[in-house]
Amino acid sequence: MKPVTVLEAIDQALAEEMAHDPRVILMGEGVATKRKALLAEFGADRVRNTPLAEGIIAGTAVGAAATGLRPVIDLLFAPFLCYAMDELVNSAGKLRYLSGGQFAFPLVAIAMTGAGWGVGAQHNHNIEAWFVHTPGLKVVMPSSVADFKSLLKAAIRDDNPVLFFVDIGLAHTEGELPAQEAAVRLGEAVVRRIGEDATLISYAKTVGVCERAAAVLAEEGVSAEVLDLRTLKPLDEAAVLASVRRTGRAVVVHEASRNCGVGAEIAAMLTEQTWATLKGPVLRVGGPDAPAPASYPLEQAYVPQVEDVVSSVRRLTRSAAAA
Amino acid sequence: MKPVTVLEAIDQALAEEMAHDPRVILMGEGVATKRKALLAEFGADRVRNTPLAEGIIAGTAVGAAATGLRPVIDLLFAPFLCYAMDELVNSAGKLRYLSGGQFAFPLVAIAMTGAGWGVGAQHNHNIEAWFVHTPGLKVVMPSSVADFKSLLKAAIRDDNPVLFFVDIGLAHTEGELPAQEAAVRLGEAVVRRIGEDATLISYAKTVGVCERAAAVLAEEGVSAEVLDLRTLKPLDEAAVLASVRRTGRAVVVHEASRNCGVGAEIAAMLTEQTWATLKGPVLRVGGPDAPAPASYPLEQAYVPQVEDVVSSVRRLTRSAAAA
Amino acid sequence: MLAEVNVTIRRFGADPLELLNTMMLIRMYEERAALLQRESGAPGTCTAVGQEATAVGVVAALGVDDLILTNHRSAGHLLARGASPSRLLAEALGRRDGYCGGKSGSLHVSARDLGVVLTSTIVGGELALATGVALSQQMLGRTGVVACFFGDGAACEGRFHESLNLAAVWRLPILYVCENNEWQAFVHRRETMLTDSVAAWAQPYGIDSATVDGNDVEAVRAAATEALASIRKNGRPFLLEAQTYRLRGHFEPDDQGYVDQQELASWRLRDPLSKMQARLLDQGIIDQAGLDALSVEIAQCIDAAAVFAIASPYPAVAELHTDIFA
Amino acid sequence: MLAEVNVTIRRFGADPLELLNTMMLIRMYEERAALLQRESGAPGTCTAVGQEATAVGVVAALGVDDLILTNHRSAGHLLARGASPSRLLAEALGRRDGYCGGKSGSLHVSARDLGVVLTSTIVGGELALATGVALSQQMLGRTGVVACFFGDGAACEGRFHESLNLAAVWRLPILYVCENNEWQAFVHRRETMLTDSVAAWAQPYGIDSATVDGNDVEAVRAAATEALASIRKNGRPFLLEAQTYRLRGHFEPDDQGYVDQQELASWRLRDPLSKMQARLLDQGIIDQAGLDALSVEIAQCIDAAAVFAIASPYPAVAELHTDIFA
Ligand SMILES: Cc1ncc(C[n+]2csc(CCOP(=O)(O)OP(=O)(O)O)c2C)c(N)n1
Ligand SMILES: Cc1ncc(C[n+]2csc(CCOP(=O)(O)OP(=O)(O)O)c2C)c(N)n1
Ligand SMILES: [Mg+2]
Ligand SMILES: [Mg+2]
Repeated sequence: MKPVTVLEAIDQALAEEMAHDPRVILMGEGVATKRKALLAEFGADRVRNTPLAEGIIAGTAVGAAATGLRPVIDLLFAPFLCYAMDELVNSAGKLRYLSGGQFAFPLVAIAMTGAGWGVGAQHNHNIEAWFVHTPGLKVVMPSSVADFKSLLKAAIRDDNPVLFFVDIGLAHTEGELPAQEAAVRLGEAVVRRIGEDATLISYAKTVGVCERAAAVLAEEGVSAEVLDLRTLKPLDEAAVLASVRRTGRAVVVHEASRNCGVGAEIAAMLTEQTWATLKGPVLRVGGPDAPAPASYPLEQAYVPQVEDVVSSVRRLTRSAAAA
Repeated sequence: MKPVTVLEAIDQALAEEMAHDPRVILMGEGVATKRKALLAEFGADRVRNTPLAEGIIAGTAVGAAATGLRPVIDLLFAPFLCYAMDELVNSAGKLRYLSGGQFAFPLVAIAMTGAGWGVGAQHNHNIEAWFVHTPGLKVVMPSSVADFKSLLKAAIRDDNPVLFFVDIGLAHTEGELPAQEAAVRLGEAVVRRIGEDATLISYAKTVGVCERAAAVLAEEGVSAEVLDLRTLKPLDEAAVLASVRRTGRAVVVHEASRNCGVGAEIAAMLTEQTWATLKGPVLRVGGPDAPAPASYPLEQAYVPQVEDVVSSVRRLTRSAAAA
Repeated sequence: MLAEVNVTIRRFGADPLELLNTMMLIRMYEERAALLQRESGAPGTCTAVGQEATAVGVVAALGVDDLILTNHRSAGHLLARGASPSRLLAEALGRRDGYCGGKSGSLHVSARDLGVVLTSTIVGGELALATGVALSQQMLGRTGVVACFFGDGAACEGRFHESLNLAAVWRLPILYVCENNEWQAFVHRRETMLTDSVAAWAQPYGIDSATVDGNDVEAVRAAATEALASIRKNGRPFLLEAQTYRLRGHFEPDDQGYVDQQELASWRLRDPLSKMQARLLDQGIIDQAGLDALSVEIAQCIDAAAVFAIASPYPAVAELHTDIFA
Repeated sequence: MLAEVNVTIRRFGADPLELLNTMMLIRMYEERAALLQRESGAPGTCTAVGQEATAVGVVAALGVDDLILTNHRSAGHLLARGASPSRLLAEALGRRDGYCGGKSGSLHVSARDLGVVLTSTIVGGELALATGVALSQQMLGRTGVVACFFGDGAACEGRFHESLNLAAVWRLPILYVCENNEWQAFVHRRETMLTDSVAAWAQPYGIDSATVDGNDVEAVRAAATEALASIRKNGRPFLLEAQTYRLRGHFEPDDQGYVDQQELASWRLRDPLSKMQARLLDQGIIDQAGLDALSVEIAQCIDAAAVFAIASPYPAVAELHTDIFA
């Protein structure tokens, strides 16, 4: 099969779900302009350009989701979610609960984030942890072309509000789609590389960083497992636990700031639950606690480096009782 | 000295800082109506009722802070910050950086949160971790009357944007103000109770929960130290590390959801940095990953209980190698 | 004896007594809710005493297929729509038999079966959600109009602008009902906008609007009926502004010490209940004895509701963890 | 040879040639920035080709004490204000000598010394910040007016409503400049509002407004001068809408495949540079030889800027951790 890019995989997922279910609609600033094929296939009623107002785009999606539609909204870049927080957090995340279960909110909000385009902190801010910390929302952040497609489809079929983050650095990467599509559910991590000595836990672009780190480590005789979380909420705790119980060492890697990030959660959870089998502290490699700069070399330096991951694993494997 | 409530301590801090510095102004929905004494003392120019629009209140504060004023804004309840996220996160938190240091944003945003008034998840959502995760912002969440006063004063004098959270459950509690006010800086934790066997780390209302838990533990012969973080960002890592290096056991307690909360960060940080001295995993006691219900008994059950803290410590002290 | 639990939408006939009756029910319900709050420390309640004519007038004009979005001051809209005072009060007290199982409390009561959907206590929340509800109506071929109640304060939030503009561009079937009650919590409306009429903000979006005396229930009903007809006929949203006044405080308890006493007194003279009672007495539709009997009857209903609500148990603690995900 | 680094505010005199000159500088700057972006993969640049008359006309009307807030399409405003093309281009390329040390890139360039403050690339950001900047001006007794440039798209964000309303109520000295260029990234303005004129949205707030041909630099300057006089005289904000057109794409590269070719062609005929050149030729203020010489001179300036920018080093990696807290 011809390789496709992440952006094409997203388009395919949208097209297939819109064909599958007439309640699925797509809204956003420019979706009808940029996704002409979808517009042609499904019409202006279901593929809607909107005014430039993220709050009402999200609010419209939330209201529509509760009353029979299954909206997908493209909010462009993650920092723009700041204009839609009330609708996503206070409405989509809470009104099922506060109403005693009267409503469900089957909707997907797509946004890009991460280093790669040199657009700076108002376009690039990895805020997925905010939504993991927030009740009632699911959070997906894939790393492979195939997952972008299958997880977006799963997100659209899910009956809950899902934040779907697209790592900018992956947008144009190409990959093969499997001939027979695997039906992936939200909340399932996947092992990208099998290993015995340490588990590298990551998601999105830094899964690749971990894979390269694992290759470096292999040359040193250290066998690192690479676990791609794919869904950040619900978290596949079972997969994380199973791997780390086996390897006894873990490094969590993501581009978002470490401080209260997903890595903090996983490190805390692992420490609580695998204490007896841990051979050293769970370590974290993450972005600095700084806004993302536009300047290209700075932006690249913002992202966790292979060397950081490698040296974290070395710290764990070289000293029996590290720290 | 006559005891004052937390709300009165806040008023005193505002009055003193407004008297101290004419650039300090107060804005918000109803601040001029509810804080009549301030209005009388400082006039309608400096104590400003606003239209009902959190985004522009915050935006006005950010713009004013960058150009010579030192605004304090009362955004009422933490979930309303959802309407002001762009201004707080994308502007106040990032425009110093993106401009290469051309601007500073000396402003304070006050908001209430936490169980106690039965107002439900759209008024009660402990989102302090969002801001800890966000670059460029400071976060304060005091527990004592004296700290509410001195930390608010410190926040107003700080040259950076500060989120100042008021735990609703503490609003009407009374306490003495010291005759000689201690000059507290942001970023300093305080030991509320000295202990040797375990460190209970907390902030806001659950500091009291920890103190009660420590009292229960004392009867069992376990000596628990209680550390009140007071400032969540910058975090007083030195104080946390010093205590836990001594006790070897730590439980982090807060009302916010555990998932990616401040407790996750502290647990991860402690594990990384005190691994060799830890006698068991750092444990967390936190609110459920659910919106806050209005129903009073449910709301009370949402808050970490003394018993949860006690049993976490017991888990650490009873089994030499816990888990 | 428990009051019956009503889950059917109230259908208003031509009888003006029904309008009065419903307003009296709302007034007594809210005064009881405020009292209970004072006595038992129940969760903070916002009443809309003085605004009953707006709630009843608009809801009386709605059809059973129409939907309602409301906010923190929702009791009038819900009761007018036929909500059971018992279940509503149970909800306000956080009890299991409340419309939301006690999780909402008084601030965000939805009652899906009554078509009262997605109540948000975030001011402006209802404006952001209404467009989506209306989009569903439009795309799924449902005929019901979406009535969105909001305050003059909500009109200051950016979502007002975004919502009206989108509704106009997409021709969404929304009846925006602005209850301009001159107060935004503790801030007088006058401090927040230069215009006296929120309706003036509708026209530039291409949205028709009207302003009505919000204390005259029959006038409100007539204006809402016309507005609904215009929406159905033209396929465009409409903004109806009801000029009224919040006679009690922002929430309970509130001594209203900050309220201009002359302004308050002048609006007390325009109390929508007295106005309608006088009119019906005048027209001979009811006499004083009839009115008294009505009062007693409604008071009994409210007593029964209070008994029901107080007797209703709190939800089990396990409920903390339900209804989070679908 | 490095181009000189200009940090002084440009003061426009009465000479219309200066207006033309500045427009030509902006045009050539932006075309070069787009070219560099294509060639060297520099960070995404948004140009405002076709809108130079608005930038220059408004900025020429400002005094040195006035302040400017701008957005993602800021090069025209900055250059008109006297920014150094060298430092601006260095910033666009993320270099150390840029106005923000390379951290901004092209999207959020502030130049405090020029009074261009708090540039935000969040659409609507400048509207939210302008009220605060104006409040400082008002409370600290500074006389400068705050010129806030924003697009027709930004006018759809809720902050537009909140900002205008607050500015009206607090009588803030803001000149709102809406550059209505018919596009909101990839969406035509027509799809987002029923009105053709954003100025129509100002009046209900109690804000005076005017609409001007945004492609006629002298008309813009005259309208802005009048608007500023009105603000200074009445102590109230003013909204000036410049009707113009985005001749290049949303960002670089953009094939504009989605643009109606007839519409584009009709606006190309109204190119603000050609218009002003024709006028000045017509009036005999300049001749073709003069124009050609001017072109060459400006091209040299831009060449020098490019040399400067490309020669400027990237910031040190340690800069990742500076300028976070004051
Ligand atoms: C976003 C937000 N800001 C503030 C509040 C607090 N609050 C609750 S009601 C209210 C006043 C609302 O005024 P208006 O919209 O006129 O409605 P009214 O209460 O007068 O019916 C305020 C400020 C809130 N619930 N949500
Ligand atoms: C909040 C937000 N939403 C979306 C974007 C992406 N974006 C950048 S420019 C733009 C179009 C802005 O249109 P307008 O305000 O008319 O300004 P113009 O670009 O036409 O000058 C968009 C959608 C953004 N930067 N910020
Ligand atoms: Mg009101
Ligand atoms: Mg535009």
